[in-house]
Amino acid sequence: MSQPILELRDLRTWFRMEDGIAKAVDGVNYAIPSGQTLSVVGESGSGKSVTALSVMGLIPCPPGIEAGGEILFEGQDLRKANEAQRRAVRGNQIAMIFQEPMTSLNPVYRVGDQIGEALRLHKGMTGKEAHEYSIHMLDKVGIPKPSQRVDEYPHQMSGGMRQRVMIAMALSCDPRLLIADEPTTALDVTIQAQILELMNTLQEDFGTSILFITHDLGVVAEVSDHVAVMYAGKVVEHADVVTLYDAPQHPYTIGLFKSLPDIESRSAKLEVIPGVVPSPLEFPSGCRFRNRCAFANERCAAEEPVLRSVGEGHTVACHAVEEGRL
Amino acid sequence: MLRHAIWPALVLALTACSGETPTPETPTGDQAAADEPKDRGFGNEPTVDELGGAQDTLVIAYQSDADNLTSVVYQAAADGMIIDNINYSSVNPEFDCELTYGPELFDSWEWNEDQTEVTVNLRKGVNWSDGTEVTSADIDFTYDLIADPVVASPRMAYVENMVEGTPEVIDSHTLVFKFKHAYDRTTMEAHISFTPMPHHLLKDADRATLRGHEFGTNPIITGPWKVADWKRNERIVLEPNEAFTGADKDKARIQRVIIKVLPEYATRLVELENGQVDLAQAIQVEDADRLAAEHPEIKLYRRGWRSQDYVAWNQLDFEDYKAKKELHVGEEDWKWEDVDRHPIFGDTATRVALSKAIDVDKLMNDLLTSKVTGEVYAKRSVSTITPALCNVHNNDIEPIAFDPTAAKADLAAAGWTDTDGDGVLDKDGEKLAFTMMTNSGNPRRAKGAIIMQAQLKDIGVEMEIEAIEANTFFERLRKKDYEAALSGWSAGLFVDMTDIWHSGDKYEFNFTSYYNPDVDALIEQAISEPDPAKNAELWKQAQAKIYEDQPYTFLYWMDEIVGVHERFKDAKVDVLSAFRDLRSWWVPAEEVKYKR
Amino acid sequence: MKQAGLVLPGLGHLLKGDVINGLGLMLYVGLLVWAAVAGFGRLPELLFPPADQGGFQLHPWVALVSWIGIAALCWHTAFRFWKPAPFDPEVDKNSQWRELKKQFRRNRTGVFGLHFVNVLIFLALLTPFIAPHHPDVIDVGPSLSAPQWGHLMGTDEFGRDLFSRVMYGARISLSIGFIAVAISATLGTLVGSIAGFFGGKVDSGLMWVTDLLLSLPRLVLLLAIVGFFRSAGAQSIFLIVVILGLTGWMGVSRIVRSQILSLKEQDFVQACRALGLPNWRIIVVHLVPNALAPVIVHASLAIGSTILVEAALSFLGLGVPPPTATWGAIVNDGREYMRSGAWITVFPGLMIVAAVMSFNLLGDGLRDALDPKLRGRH
Amino acid sequence: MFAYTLRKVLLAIPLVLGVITLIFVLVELSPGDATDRFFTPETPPEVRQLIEAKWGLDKPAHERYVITMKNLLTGDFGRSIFQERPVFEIVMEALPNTIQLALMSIIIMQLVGVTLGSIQAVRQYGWADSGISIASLFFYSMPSFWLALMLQLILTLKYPILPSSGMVDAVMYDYMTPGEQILDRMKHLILPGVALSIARAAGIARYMRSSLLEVIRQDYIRTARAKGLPEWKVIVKHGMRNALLPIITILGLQLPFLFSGSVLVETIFAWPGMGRLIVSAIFTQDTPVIIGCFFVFTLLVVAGNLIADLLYSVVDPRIRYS
Repeated sequence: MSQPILELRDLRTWFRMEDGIAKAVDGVNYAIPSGQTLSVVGESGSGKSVTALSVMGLIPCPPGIEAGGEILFEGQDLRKANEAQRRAVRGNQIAMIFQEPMTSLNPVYRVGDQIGEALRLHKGMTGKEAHEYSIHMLDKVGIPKPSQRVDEYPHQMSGGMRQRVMIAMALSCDPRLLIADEPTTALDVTIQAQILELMNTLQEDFGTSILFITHDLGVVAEVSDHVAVMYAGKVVEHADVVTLYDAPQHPYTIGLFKSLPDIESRSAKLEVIPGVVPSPLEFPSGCRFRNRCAFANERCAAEEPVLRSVGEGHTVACHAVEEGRL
Repeated sequence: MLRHAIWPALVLALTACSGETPTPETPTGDQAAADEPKDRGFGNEPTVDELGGAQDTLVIAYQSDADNLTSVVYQAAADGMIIDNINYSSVNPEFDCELTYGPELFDSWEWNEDQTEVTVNLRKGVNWSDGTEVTSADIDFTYDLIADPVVASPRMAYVENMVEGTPEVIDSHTLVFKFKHAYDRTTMEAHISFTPMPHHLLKDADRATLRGHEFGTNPIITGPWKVADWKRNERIVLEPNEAFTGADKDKARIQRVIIKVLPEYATRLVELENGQVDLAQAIQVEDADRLAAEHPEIKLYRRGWRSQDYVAWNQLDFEDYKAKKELHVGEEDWKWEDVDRHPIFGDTATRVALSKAIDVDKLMNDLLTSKVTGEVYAKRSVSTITPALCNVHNNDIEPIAFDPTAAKADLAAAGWTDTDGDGVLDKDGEKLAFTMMTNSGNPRRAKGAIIMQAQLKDIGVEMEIEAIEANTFFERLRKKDYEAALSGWSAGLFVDMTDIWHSGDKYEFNFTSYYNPDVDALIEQAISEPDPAKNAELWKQAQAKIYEDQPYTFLYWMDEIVGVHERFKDAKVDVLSAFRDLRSWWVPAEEVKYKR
Repeated sequence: MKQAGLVLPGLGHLLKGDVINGLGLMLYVGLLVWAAVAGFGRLPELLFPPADQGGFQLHPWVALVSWIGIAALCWHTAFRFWKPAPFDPEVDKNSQWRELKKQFRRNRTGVFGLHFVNVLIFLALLTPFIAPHHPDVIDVGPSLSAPQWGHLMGTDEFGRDLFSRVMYGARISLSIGFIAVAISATLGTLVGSIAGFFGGKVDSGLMWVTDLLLSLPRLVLLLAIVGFFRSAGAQSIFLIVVILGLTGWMGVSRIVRSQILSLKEQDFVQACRALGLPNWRIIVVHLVPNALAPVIVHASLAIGSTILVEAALSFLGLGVPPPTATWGAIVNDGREYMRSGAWITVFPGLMIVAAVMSFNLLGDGLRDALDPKLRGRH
Repeated sequence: MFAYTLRKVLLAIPLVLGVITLIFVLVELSPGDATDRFFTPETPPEVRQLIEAKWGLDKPAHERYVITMKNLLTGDFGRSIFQERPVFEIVMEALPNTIQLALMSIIIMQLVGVTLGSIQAVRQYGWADSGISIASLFFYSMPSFWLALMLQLILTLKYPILPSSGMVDAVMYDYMTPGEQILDRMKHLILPGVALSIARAAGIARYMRSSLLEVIRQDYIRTARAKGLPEWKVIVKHGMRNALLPIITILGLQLPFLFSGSVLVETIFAWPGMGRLIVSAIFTQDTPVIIGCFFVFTLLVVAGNLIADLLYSVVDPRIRYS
């Protein structure tokens, strides 16, 4: 495998809170092969968004703490980069789209100006060039009458439309990596499908690698090459999409699949993982999932499991898996 | 805002006429004496031509803006000052112990034998600034305006004693004024010498709205100065009148005079120190000390005996007075004989005793004495005639000495003793307690009141102080709605005590309802006595009688301290005014500050 | 450790790490000591002045009672810190107030403001002991002398002790602030609740009046009123207070109205109506108490602004008539002496700032406690 | 837009009439009037009547009310009893000066308030934030007249750097070049402008702080950062523009406060504006001038609110009035 476009090594991002330190991301490892899509799956609060924002360098400090680890983007460690270097990467080589298209666009500027802003900044375009290119990008993301839409304000557009604008904005500088943080969660199902479709098409056109963050395993199958499952600030399982869907190993992953309404599944009843995600202020000792896990034993309480290979490109962090207790 | 001393009638009368007054100025302190200016003496100033044209700018800090420059209707103090400077006056007042008049626009005037008629000859060739000559018609027109009730001139008193139809125009430059009877000559001359109004310009103006006529802001004038610019509440600029046709010596020697409206005393003072203004009036004693020490370039002038403070004791019971006044409505000369007397101040012995209990020297020492040089800017007062009028002022009156023991004895004799042991004297169950009102916004009077309060307390008199806003204060004085009042007069330079001391309800300035038939008789005699010496003797007698009765506790006459930049030579700052006559002021070429 | 407070109130708090309350309490005790040292020696003559000095005076007695009251308060607080009062459900019935209290205690600036306000009030109450001289007595020192030992804030042109004047001024200025705001809060609550409850034409009429008064510059309106009625004797402290009260109610009425509007839709009001309770009863018993918290917040801020407006009026010579020393009037007096005695202007002005600042701190704290969402807004 | 403006203006008319009615009633209730100064006890009754008739004071109150209203609505402000000049002329002399001062104050207020508030928001909980917070509270609690006196004390008495009063240098202004004249006017504007605006600026800083903090939490700020924009640009272009929107509404509400303050500041700095005009009119009971001043004040307040409304719609594309 060639050099991954992005590799996270033991990434830690913490937050200083009033009553302690929240270890939102606490030792994350994964890599995205160039030109491919990695999905990061997990419940809310598992640290997947914080990981993405850490890559972007958008964690405000304070209260954030860059507690360690490496973010290797094309071999360069972004954690060691200064703010100017990070900025040069941000929006240019790594772009991001967000969950809330309704609020992610500045209400007081025309969408064209907002798209053009990054172009002028990173590509040194003039206002006119940027404007032209914005129309081009709007066209690319499938917005009808782009030359007219380009001069509209966000409030004049629907949610799906705005997400397309966001995608156009993100892709305008032809980034190497696109981070999509639950881009479809806030949209209704038909629009969701259109957006996913669009992302797949554009990935082919632009050759962009994608870091796709979602809590929706159904979406993962449609877009990803690889999947990383996160729980309580850590990656608990990492595999290519086929492997993971065929043979999930970690009890948590299995739980996630079981809670998925699957039309192919014979079982009509959904299973729910008992309990809630532990507070990042006070993770349980040992395995962080043990309180919700049916297979936990003393070792799980005493020793923190690490990612171990269980097959080609498939790693799992679970004592039970290792010991074959599953 | 009112000035400290309130006597509108006399203040206005004084400023309505105009002219030059060669009273020697009295520079203050060693500084001024050491730095004796190279004045050539009044009347010998270099002419404009010798100076090579009008020079420099004089900036005057003034408390309030002018309002209306129409002489027959103006009321603001600033108006009078400006009118005096922009008009050639009818006669030229001079003050040396008494007010006398020399010729100016009136070339000469002759009284008849019994002093009831005067023939006036106008100077020829004096023009209005629009080029029209000043003639008898203008004078006649002016008096017609004053007499016309529709105009509602505040100067109607001027024509009160004139025969209807006065003045009579003899020819274009001769008039005759006729009077019903003779009275003090200076006053009569003041009454005939009112600043004229242009007949040709205003003859058709609506008299009811004369105040609103454009003339009030942009007058046609006869004097050495003209109003060049007037920004309301900001500044007024006077410049030499190029069309001036008066005597050469009267031509303006200063290029610009700016009257800068600065309502705040502190600002006026600071700008004087900074050099932003050249003249500021009414400087406080403490500040005068500092100016003398730190600012040799500012010359301090004392305007002597300009105003006085006194305590008025209301001799009538207000409630009863009010009731009786209702009964006598419409009667001009009803007397107060049947009105109930005030239980305390109705009695002369009590008033005298109270005067003995007030330490005027301490008041002067605390309020009007320099802490640095020890110089006293005041003098004990014994009458309403200013000591500046030295021929008429009764110098023989011995001021009542401070003697609390005697005061207490006198009060006991009058029946006031402390029977209940509460520290306050009483008589028939009534305490010797009263309220003294004074106007707010006058720190000197406020402090004086407090000092007197303490002194009276020492002899068992309880006095409360009520500070009242100035307009209301004056209103209540006139209505006699008070018990005791700490008030003041500006010095009137016409000798006439009628308004203040003659009995009869029409004299609204007789605040205390003072009634002494002897004094009434003396006043009546005096005002119709044309002979100056006899006249003065009568006034002196009246003053002595009044002082015996102590309707007031007379306190002190005060100097006004005026600061002027020393480059202005022949600056006339005198009892008449601080800058009513600017044409004599000049600046030596080497000291000119503002060059065009 | 907590019982240390019984020896010196505040010490217990301080040792337990509650610095603000600890220092606050100790400050109160300091005031008490100051008052005692400065005033108790003169106590007999203050309480029983000889007849020739005006006889009986109420002020020293009020000060004495206040002194005892404040002492009791300090030690009571210290005691309660040591042994908290047992939970009494009756006392804490109203959860709105309990919550407010709890939230407020957490707000450090608010508590700070409260202590400051208390210090000012205590100072005003204890003034007859603390102030070394009578405010209007002249020649207690040389005139226009700079601040020095014996005349902490210097003297004015009459040789009056400026510190004493400023202290007595605090009594006047604070009382005016409190009473005027009490009037305007009552009036505003009345107008607001009527407008909110009855709605319709009554509402729009009353709100129109409110808007009308709000669109006028308040100071100019006040000047006009006082100016017009000056000659009719309007310049008494009583009228100033009333006029200030009558022109300050608009903010309260708006707040109460919006509260009532939301409250009256709630079930319990509907229930009251169904029970056939008279309208006034619903308003007075059920609506107004529930709308009161924001009024109190607004009132504490309004006291500050009322003090400012009163000072401005006095400064223009249209406030409480002299010689009564209000802060604004002293500043005005000092204007003539800016060159020779700047302290006359400086100190009363600083007192105004301190007082207004305390009330603003307190008000901000109360508001944050009431509605954490509003933090930092105003 | 036009219809909206028109509706607003129409709604304002009863407000203006209400203000005039209120003032009229107050004047009626008060004893005495400016004509008192024309009378002495000797004034004959017929003259008294003549003068009263001249000022319309002989008519009953309700008639005068109708006349006053009619005149005001036709733009006739009447004549000042004290100065006997048209009130309109008097007001027009003072109004530009007050507007000049008010504009200067609004500029200072906005610049200082917005800048400080933004610094506070950006450095939330930092020392700059607390420092500015304390300073804001200090100035917010300060009487403007006292601040004015302190500025005068320090900057004109102790260290005479700035002119202590007036609008222009009374002596030299006439001789200055136009450039120097503008500079001179600016110099004279600084102290009154600062005295009038600092307390308000402190208020705006507090408002701006919370407003910007609110905005900074918004998603579109994250979007802007994700574009790689430098932080200052994120704050200034994306943050402040949005945070300023509510400030504009406040701007419309500042005018009554500014007029109140101008009464004091104009008195202290000898500024010949509306504040001083109305104070002297109140002292002389010059009713026509008082009513004229209130009329103008109210019009300005209404206009200020309207301008703020319209400005809001200009800067916020989401708002479209119809």
